[in-house]
Amino acid sequence: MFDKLDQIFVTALHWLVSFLPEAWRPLASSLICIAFILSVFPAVFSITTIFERKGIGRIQNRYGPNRVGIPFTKIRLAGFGQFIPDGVKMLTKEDIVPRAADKVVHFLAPVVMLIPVLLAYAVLPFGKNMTVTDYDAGLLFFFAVGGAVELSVFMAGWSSRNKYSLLGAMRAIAQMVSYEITLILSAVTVVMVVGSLNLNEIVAHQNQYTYGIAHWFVFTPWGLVGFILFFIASLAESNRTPFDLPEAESEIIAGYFTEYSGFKFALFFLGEYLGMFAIIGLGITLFLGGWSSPISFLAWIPSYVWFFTKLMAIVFIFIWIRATLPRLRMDQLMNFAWKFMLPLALMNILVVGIWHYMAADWQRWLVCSAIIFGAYVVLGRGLMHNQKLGKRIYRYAE
Amino acid sequence: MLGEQIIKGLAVTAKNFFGSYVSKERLTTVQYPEEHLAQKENTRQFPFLVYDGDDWEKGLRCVACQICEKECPPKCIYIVKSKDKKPDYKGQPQLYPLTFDIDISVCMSCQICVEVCPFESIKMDTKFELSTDDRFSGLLLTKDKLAKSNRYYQKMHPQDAAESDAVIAAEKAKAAVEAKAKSDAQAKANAAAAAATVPISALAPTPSPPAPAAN
Amino acid sequence: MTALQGCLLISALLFAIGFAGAVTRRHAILVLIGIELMLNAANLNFIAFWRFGPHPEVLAGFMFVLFSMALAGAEAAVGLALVIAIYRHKKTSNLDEVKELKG
Amino acid sequence: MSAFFIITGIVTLLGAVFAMSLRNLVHCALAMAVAFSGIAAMYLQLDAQFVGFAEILVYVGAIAILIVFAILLTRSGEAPEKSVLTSGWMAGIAVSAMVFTMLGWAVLNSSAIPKETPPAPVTTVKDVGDALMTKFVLPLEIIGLVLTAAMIGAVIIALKEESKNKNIGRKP
Repeated sequence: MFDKLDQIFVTALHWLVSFLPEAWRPLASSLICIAFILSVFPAVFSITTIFERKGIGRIQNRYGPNRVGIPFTKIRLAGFGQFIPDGVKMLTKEDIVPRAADKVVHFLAPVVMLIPVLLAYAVLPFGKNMTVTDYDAGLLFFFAVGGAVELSVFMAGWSSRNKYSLLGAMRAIAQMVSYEITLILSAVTVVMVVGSLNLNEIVAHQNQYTYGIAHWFVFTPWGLVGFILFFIASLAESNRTPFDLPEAESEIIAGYFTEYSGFKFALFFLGEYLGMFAIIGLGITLFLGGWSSPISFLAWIPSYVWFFTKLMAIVFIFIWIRATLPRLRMDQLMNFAWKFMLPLALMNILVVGIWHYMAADWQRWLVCSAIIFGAYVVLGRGLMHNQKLGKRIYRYAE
Repeated sequence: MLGEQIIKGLAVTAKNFFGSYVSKERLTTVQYPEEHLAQKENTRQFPFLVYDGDDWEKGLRCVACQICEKECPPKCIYIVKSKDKKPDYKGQPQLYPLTFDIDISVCMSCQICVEVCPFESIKMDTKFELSTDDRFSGLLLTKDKLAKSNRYYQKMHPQDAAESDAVIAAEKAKAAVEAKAKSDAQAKANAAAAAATVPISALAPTPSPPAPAAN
Repeated sequence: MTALQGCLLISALLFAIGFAGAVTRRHAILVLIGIELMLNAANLNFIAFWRFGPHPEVLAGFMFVLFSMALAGAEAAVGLALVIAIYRHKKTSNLDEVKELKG
Repeated sequence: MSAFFIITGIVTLLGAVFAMSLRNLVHCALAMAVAFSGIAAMYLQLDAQFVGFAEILVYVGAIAILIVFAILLTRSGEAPEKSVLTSGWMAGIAVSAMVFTMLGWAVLNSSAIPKETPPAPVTTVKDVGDALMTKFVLPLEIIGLVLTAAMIGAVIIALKEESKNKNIGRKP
């Protein structure tokens, strides 16, 4: 019975598509999948905005939105209807385009941002055989499309002809470029072990159980380090605190989308969150076993439920980190990326090499965790050496 | 080791997050329209006119002396005096204001009118939710909207009300004493006058010392 | 007009456009973009012949394109570094004015 | 010659033409990015999946941004007033037209081009990996070397010269 529940969406899709003549079936099934993605993830986006505001509120000893429940009624629902007025406000705000702006590029920027982000969902396995397109080089497709987002960030920053937005765009691109390398290198470790770029194969590889515990990569030493690197790089890739320098309100107003308002700003906002979900989805697929359940006797729970619970769990951790950590300065951000994350990712690849060629027993665990822990400590000390705040040297005053 | 402080910081925020669900006194926000923050004793928003007794027309203390109108810095008080007089709380006939308007969109609640009023007739109210959809006449409070009973005043500002009532009681007592003194003098004068008329009729039979001078 | 000929025509036209741009445009970066287009046209040819060729499992054309892409990346990086260095010296990136060999 | 093939062909050619003819340099760079994604789509149609994705990653993701940064660093974002073409532009166009007609003639009626389309080769990433590691391992290593050399060279060329007055105000 549970297997039918697990495959409910797949059977529904096949049933829907069976009405059409044979020639139209592939097109219809892909259209339905697109409709599925375009409805589910914006809904998750709207719920996340409320979780974010309430979560950060609760952490700062205040309530967070608790007024709007179901619009035009008195039901409060503890504020979980807030995304409806927010959405209406975002869409009905006047869309001001600066006179000096480059109209065409200014208009295209949000579109060019959304296209790659939505394309990235084509490859993610949401549940057992619930992947929209099963590419053989799925991971490469994800990173290729992820790389195209920087172009839209530049278009937005440059076309609004405003110093702050150009500065924000430059910072955002520099940050995304330097953290993308760590992102790809930490994903390379998983590819080395699984031996294929196909995301379904990666999840299938992690879907086996010994003594009831799943073979998730995050339970191996290199997998844990890889996951932490991937997690930090995805924080930076989606411009979230503590890497939200590009849209640091205090310094450069709203970064590259300063001159955007109304619908276009809503698109940017949606694009940013969808990008975050895509990156978290990939992190789950690579390290946390995609849609597989952590314990064998819980495997009866449908696979997409596992995927979305993991997704929401990591989104909560993002919100938690956003409420805790202060913003990094630009040079600290760059130092951290090039002097700590990149070398550690390379060491991690070395460790996976050793892991691959050693016999599968406790020595392998010991050696690998020793090497990677040693690298972590040495690189960590390298980054923290200038913590000693000596007496300030004045340039002119005595 | 890199990262220890981050974990400590995360622990603090986690304690805060779960604490807010467990112990209620962490969340200090007041849900405004439903709950109100208790107002301080000497809160002052906009002035109002005090009246004694039940009928605000007659009990209004204000005698339209226009001192507050002259003193008011932003000039937001407008008084038109009445022609006839009505007795005030001391029984003395006094004028009363035909119209007494305060434009609360101009009033800056500085309380100077309360300080200069010799008749304890204008005090500061504590109500601040006065928003109306009509910017001009909505915010121009006429006499009927301004008048509030002394009981309301005692409820809103117990301490100030007590002082002002004491002042009024003292004045009333003084007025009563004067009135009594005047009435005694009146009675004596009447008596003297009566006495003066009586000795003329009684003069003929017996020559008596002259009547005491009527004072 | 088979699919292969279609591909070859498109890549030839692409090559011509890239060549025209590289030759006629005044700005140094535009010349680099022209060169990139020409390289891409060549790659398109390789993949077309690999796909429609007799035995595609040899993967020769396929590999050639991968290496040419890496090389194009390196070339673009060095080319743009040169352009920036020239701009910093001569305060212009207009190719007609960059004529002296000295300095 | 499926409809989708023609559409991507037109998109690529239009992108290339605009990349070469627009006045504003940033628009040229964006049109170039469109042309590259058109080429990537054509690779996918020719069943070269790995190369198609690599093309998006390398060209649209990296080289487009590199060129755009170069445009900004050389402050040529605004369209120049004077003419955009070099003096002898007529000759250039003529030569390229001749090149295209010659190539086109060769393509259209040469006999060496195979007429029938063989079945789509299934190249998985594993085959690409094996080929890279076995037959093409030497070019792989050399490409690694070339890339590192290019990176270091580019950094040195574009490095800002040591500004003479580096230590203004620093206590001796």
